[in-house]
Amino acid sequence: MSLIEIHDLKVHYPIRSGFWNRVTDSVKAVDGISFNIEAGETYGLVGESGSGKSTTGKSVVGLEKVTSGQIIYQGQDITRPATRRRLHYNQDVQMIFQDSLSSLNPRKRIEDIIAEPLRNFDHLSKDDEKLRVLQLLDIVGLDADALYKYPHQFSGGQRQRIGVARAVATNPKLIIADEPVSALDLSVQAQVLNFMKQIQQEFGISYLFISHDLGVVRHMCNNIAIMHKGRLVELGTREDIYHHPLHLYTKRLLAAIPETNVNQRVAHRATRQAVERAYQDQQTRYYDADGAPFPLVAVSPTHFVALPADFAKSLAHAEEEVQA
Amino acid sequence: MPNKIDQQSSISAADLTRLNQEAQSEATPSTARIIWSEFKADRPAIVALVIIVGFILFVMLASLFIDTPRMMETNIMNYFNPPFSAQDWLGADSAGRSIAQQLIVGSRNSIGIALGLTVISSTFGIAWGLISGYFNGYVDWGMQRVYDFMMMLPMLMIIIVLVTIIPHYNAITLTLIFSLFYWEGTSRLIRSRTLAEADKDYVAASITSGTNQWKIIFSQIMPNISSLIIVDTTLSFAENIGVETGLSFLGFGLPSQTPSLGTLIANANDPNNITQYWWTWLPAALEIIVLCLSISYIGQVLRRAADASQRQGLTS
Amino acid sequence: MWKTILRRMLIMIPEVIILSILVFLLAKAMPGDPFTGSINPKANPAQIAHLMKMNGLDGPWYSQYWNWVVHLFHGNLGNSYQYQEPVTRLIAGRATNTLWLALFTMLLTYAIALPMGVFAGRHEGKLPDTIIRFYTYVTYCIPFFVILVVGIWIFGYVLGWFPTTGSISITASGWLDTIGSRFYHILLPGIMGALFSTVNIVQYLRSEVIDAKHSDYVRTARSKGVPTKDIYRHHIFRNSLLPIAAFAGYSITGLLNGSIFTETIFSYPGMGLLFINSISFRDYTVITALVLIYGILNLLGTLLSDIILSLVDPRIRIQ
Amino acid sequence: GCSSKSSSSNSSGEKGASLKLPDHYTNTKATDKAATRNGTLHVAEPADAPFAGIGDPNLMQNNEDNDVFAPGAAAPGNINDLFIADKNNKIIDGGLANQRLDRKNNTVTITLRKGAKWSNGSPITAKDIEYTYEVIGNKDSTSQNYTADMANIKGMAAYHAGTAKTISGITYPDGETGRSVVIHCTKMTPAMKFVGNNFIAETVEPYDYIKNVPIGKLAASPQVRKNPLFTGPYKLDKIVPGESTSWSKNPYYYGKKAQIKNIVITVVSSNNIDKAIQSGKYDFTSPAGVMHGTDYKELKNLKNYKIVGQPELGYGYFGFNVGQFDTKTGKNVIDPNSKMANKSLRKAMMYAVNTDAVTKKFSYGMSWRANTLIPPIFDNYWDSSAKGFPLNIKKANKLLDDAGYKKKGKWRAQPNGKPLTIYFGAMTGTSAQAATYQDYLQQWHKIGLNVKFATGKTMEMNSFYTTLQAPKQNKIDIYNAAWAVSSEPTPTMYTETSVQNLGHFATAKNTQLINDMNSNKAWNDSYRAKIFKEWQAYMNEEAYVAPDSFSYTWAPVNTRVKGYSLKSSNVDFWSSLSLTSSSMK
Amino acid sequence: MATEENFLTIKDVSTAFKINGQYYDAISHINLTVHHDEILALVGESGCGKSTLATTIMGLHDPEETRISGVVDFEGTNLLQLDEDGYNQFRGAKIGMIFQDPLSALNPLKRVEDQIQEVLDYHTTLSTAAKHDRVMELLDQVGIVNPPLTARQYPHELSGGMRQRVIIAIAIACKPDLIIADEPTTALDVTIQAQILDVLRSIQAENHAGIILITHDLGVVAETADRVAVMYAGQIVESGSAEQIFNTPKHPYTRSLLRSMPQRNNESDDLYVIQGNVPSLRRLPTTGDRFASRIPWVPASEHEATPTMHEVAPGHEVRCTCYRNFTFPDEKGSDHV
Ligand SMILES: Nc1ncnc2c1ncn2[C@@H]1O[C@H](COP(=O)(O)OP(=O)(O)OP(=O)(O)O)[C@@H](O)[C@H]1O
Ligand SMILES: Nc1ncnc2c1ncn2[C@@H]1O[C@H](COP(=O)(O)OP(=O)(O)OP(=O)(O)O)[C@@H](O)[C@H]1O
Ligand SMILES: [Mg+2]
Ligand SMILES: [Mg+2]
Repeated sequence: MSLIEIHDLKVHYPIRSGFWNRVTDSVKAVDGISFNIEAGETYGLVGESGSGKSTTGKSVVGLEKVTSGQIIYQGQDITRPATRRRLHYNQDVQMIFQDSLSSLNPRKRIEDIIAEPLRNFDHLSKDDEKLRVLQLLDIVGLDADALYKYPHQFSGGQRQRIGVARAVATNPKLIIADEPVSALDLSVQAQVLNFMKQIQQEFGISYLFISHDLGVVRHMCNNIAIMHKGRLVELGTREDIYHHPLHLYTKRLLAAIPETNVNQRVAHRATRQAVERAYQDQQTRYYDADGAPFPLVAVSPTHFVALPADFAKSLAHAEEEVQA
Repeated sequence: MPNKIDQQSSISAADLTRLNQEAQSEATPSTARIIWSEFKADRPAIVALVIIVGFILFVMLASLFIDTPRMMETNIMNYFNPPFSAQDWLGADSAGRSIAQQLIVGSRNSIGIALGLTVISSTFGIAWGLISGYFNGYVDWGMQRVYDFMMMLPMLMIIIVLVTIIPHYNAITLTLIFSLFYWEGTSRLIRSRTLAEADKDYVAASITSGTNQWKIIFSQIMPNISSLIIVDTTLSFAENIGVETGLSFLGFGLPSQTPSLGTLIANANDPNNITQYWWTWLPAALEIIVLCLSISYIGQVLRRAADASQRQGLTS
Repeated sequence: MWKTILRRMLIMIPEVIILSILVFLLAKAMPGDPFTGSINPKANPAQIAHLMKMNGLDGPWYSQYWNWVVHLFHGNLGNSYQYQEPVTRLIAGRATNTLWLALFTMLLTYAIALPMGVFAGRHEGKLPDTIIRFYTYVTYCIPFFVILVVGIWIFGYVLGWFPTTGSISITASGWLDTIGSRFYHILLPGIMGALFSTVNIVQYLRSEVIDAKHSDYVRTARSKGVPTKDIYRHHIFRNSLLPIAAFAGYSITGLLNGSIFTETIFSYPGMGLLFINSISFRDYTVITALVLIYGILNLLGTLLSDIILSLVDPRIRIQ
Repeated sequence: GCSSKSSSSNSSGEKGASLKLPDHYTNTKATDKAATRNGTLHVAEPADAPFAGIGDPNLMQNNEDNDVFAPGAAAPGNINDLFIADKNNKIIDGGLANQRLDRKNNTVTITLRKGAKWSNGSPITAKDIEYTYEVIGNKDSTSQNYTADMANIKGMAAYHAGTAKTISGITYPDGETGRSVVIHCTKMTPAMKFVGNNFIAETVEPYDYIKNVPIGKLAASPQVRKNPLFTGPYKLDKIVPGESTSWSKNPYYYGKKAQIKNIVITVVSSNNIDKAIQSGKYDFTSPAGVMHGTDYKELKNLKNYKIVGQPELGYGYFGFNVGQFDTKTGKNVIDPNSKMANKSLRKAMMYAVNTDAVTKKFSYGMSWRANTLIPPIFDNYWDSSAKGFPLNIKKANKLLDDAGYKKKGKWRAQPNGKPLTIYFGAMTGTSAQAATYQDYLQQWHKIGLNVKFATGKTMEMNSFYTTLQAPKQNKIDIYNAAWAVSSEPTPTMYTETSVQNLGHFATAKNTQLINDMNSNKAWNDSYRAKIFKEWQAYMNEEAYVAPDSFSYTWAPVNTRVKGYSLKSSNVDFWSSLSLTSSSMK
Repeated sequence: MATEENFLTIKDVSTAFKINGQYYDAISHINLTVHHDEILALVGESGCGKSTLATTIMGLHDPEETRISGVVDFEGTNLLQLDEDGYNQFRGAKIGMIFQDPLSALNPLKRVEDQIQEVLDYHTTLSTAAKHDRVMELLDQVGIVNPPLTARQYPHELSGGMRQRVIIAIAIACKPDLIIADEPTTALDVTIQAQILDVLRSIQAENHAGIILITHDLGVVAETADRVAVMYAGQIVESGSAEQIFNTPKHPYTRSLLRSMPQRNNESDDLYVIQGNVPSLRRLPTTGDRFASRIPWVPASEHEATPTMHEVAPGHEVRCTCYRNFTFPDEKGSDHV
């Protein structure tokens, strides 16, 4: 059984207006996505800005009111706050935020920040709690003097690690990492990514790794989902996505990644422009009449794409031939 | 499961006290200390602080030695005694009552009203703003409608009407009447900051840490707008000292036997008093200005201190 | 946009209804009745009862309220006891006076505050800025009426430059003379009021200008090669004035509150003075009408502010 | 009360006042011709609020209106009056109309002078005399002048009740447009000889001019507000509502011709009145305007102003609440068990107040201790020998001791041993008044009485009277108030049936005395005077109501003004005035 | 490609900021040249002084808060000697600048057309109609689909990519010789980023402009730049052609950066992490190699006392001598650790 199963998740933000605050319209931030998260694996969620990645992540961790659909954890639907409370859900599912500064309360000391989930879930004695915090600091590579300092006294990388320490404090099974490194410099980013991988191995944590940086995602994730307009357009292993992308949108994303190989940049630019042109021309084939992605169909046990079944098959076929 | 963490870290219970001590030595100074050092760095601020604290203490203590009903007795013989005379070094008013004594008791009353008003209205305004800002949706909507309604009320008029309705009103009822209206400014300020604050990720982090909503509002968000609260409260206090003066001037202030800065300043209503009997109103007016300026100045210092503590990346 | 304004007006209805009930009850709760004060040796209780009845003052409060509302919809706010004439006519006469004064004060306030705020913001930290800030602090701390009282005393009585009572000289004839005389009468209270009410605007504008100075779009403008004075003209002023423009509606509230003091001190027969007189005469109908009118004016003020804001700020669109 | 008549007294010195004010200003300077042609007389009306602006003597309700429309009458307070009176307020011939009383037939005949005209030139007719009664007595009228005494006119009660369309008791011997009316009464009283009585109305209403306005709406009509008509030497040119009125000569005036081209009367806040005078903006304050002692202090030394004044038609007094008004019988009844029913207590309280000292300090001689309840301006009736209540703490204490008010701790208790707290009701006024009231409390504390302000503070005028006028109340035990009397001094407010009898005292003796004042015997003046003096002595003895103070009505008069005289023989107050220079001194 | 004519020469430029009354160098002794028809990329970690250099060239610093020395020779004029009016002849006309945050860089109260036209107002004598035409032309040039519509809109009505295009239109309105683009794509999606970079390149080709492209994304640099200058702690530590920098990086910092990038083939490996932190402005070492503290295994003798630039190949310069024998600790045994 999967750790978490997401069924047809929808999050629509009502647009209210007027004096009576009535719902006049809605933003379909997430519009019916389903996937499972297995224990110990890392899932990447990729897509352009506004595609609904953060909303998905927040729904899974319980920060967002879900419009419809289910999130099944231990056989129960945790979209209801009462269920989450009863299961101590957030003890097992935690989150790392993009902006390390804003995610740490600037008026709280590091000790209080890291101990917050412990106080709510574990109810340790004062000394045990302090010990646990010190151990956590140790694990994320910070000195004990950090204990009574405030977040602004740390660098971005250190802060992000404090955020990680808080997320792992309760020994969670799943951590939602919403763009954890996109605000960081390269070398600091490397530091945090390494570190996340390391604790994953040590604790057997699953990640839902949200990012728009395909380079980072490739580095981190075994399974990747591509999101567009609130839906998934393609889902598969790293191999499936990077080497056999089927959906045009995925191809376009991949083509847009800047290439560090200087020698081939002219060629790369040409491919990208070709893909872009193709994307502009063939929109109608890859999206339904409303311009929304189709439902996912399987092209292999691990690989799904949001296309009409026959079209998907033929594409997969063509792909194989090219590979061959 | 906790053992997983134990396994991963070399730190054990034995190290606890040592590490804790290490951490203490590196601890960041508290906000109070920062504010104090900010004061120390600013001479005029110290002066303002000394003026305010000294003055309030003096007024509170000295007024204990004054028999107010006795002081407010008409003394026909001292009618408009000029200042610097033997009995009344600040002179006497049209009923022969000592201005100096009235100033002391009046200051106590006015400061008392200001304090009471500030405490009540700020507490209410802060709570209102926090709750309204944190819970969006119908709670906020409803609270906003109430707020709009209160804003629509012509405050001064309603206060005057209330004052005429209430039969045995005194400093306390007056404070309560003012409190009905004075929370509005604070609540709007706090609400807008809370809205911004509630959007920040640390609130989301607290939610995912399982902290309950009220605790998030009052122990996570509130400390973050504390500088705003401190500054706003200080400035309201400065403003509130003069709050009853207007009413007294129009003749709807405290009862005549309860001296206040307002009733003293209201002496200026009679143009004859302006120059001829200047001592009946000028000291009170000057006092208000000095108090208000000093407190505003302190407010500025607090604002600066608050900013400094928020200065990012600077290990203070 | 018109639809939104209309909807906003509809929203105001429940507020106005609650307000009307509130003020009606408040007026009822006031001690004393309007006739007893001016007892005539010849009046008898039957006559007073008769007068009460004629003015709809008998019966339970809700029926009195209902009478009042019904009359209201016929544009009839009742009669003033003190002035023995319809409240609508009485207030109409006073409202023009208050309006003249308030409008003039407001114009003057902005005429003083805008340059001051911009100047202080532009020369942040320099001597003129310090002086302006000192001025705002001091005026902030001096009770409003003290300024007025000292002002009328110096300029009205000692120097005799300005009239000290009334809204117009009775000897004024011809429209030019009339306007001149009216203006002469509001000059001193207007100036005094304006000097006082600049405080908030100056401080607000100053910090807006300082913010704008450091904003990214100003940096963009500089990198376009726009000369400094034009940057102030086209970018900083405009953007800083925007929130101030929205102040205009809200400042109605302040002006109305202030009018109570100004008019009392200058014996200027406007709505503020009328209110104070009516309170001591227990002139319910007038009190009720005035509180209601001031409340509605406040409401219109906020509406006005919103409209202004939506007109000048493209980011806020009323669809 | 607004139709009080300015009245006689040659000099005001010997009325008990410590300070003697002249009642006229003798200005021997020549009247400047230019000033007469172009001059404008500026009159200040001290008031706390804009005036209401009702230009009709029967509808106006306050002194301010009376003052700002004053130049429409020959003398202040006489707007559209029919009669003139001698110094004792007795009606004499020579006014707009003459009155004849016929005691045999119980009729009063009023005959207008020939050629009398309104300020718009239209003639004054018999109907105009009658219309006054309609305006006052109409059931929808806003006038407050209708009293029970008026029912003495036949048919008046029916008209007032609305059952009759006309007043049957008033007839026109030579038609409505003629010059005389005959009023048929049920009985005749001596008060009818005097101006200011309650039986015969004394004004005319411009019937033709206002006949189309329902009487109930008259007070709000432009005929009364914008362009009211007058019978006096000046006519109204313009009115700025609430602020000022401006006047010019009335060519149709029957009497002495006006001498000044323009008169402007402007309301000035009472607070600022002395500054306004000091800055030389006004010629004088309204002759009947309220001026305080402190103003006198500020103004008395001005070189370009002379202070002119005469004793006021009124007095300040203390009242005690001793009973209730029985609404069923319509009578006041004394409750012998009430707190203030003890005469010794009342008198002790009166002996304890130091009115002499207070008036001296706070009013600078502009008011002085009153000795009776009849103001000294009524020469014939005022008992100058009455002692009143001079300060005498010893006597006060003795009175209380003898009556059994024993000290229990700090305060005296009632004779029955119960604690005694007395509530003092006083109206909010100037700061000097506040100090005075405070002083009274202190004086009473000195004799061991626990006296407190009712409601804890001074009261707004309206709440003060509302509280007192309740048929039965226990909030106020003793109160201080002022009373303006009419030019006919019968103390009708103290009758058994009067609602203005705020302390609700009613004794057989009092009723008897007041009835005697207007009995048939009282047509004899000396008998009437005797009764008045008896009544004054009785009141001082019982002290249900006790005198507090008398005051001057006074005004500063600019030295360019000529002919200013408050003498009651000066029936041409306004037309006697002239200016000696066209600019203010 | 690049003509040899270098129209911008930056010589020995230092900019110091006043902090608590003292001046601290944010960039020190920068030397750079920019040619026509080339894109010079400036890379480095956050806070290393990239933006400071850009704004120094533009003269946007508050003279009371900064101290600037050196020479910025732009087509024969030393910009640093100009007064405000003199500078305005260059800004917008000969030098255009593109900023990072496309929302806040546009005046929220002015229509797009007015904001673009403002440059033309000050630097051209075109008629109103001609200006309007030019605005349309510019919007079209930066790839806006419906210029007349966009011209009438306000910034908040546009998407991030569109806003950035508008800013580019402003920067190129007067066909400047030099365009400084300070992180023009950081706030944007990868797909939009690619489009914006394409626009920049095409504009450069049309105008023969020189572009200084500031970014911290090595991918962007590799795709776009002709020449690259790597900055560390206020200094340029390596410069050369894109091929030189990416194929044969010399300086330890450059090499570290490249190594910490997630690469196609190192998914399972740990990424390289540079030890320590970038020193803050106030703690910059005043002598010696500023990067030394972050490669502690390199003995001090390998560093220069006052590091200078060394030409290692034509056009390829490296600061300090430490690059010569530099290896990463895990590359060659553990003797350095
Ligand atoms: N509270 C909200 N109310 C209304 N709309 C919202 C809200 N939060 C997000 N949205 C909208 O939902 C959509 C998805 O937002 P989401 O934050 O999930 O996108 P994202 O993929 O995380 O984008 P980014 O890469 O910019 O973070 C967007 O169009 C956004 O505008
Ligand atoms: N106005 C200023 N006053 C003081 N210090 C400043 C100022 N502007 C920049 N700095 C400091 O100068 C250094 C260089 O800043 P700069 O903005 O040039 O860096 P950057 O390389 O552009 O960084 P980023 O990639 O984050 O934009 C930083 O340490 C910064 O804190
Ligand atoms: Mg997101
Ligand atoms: Mg930068």
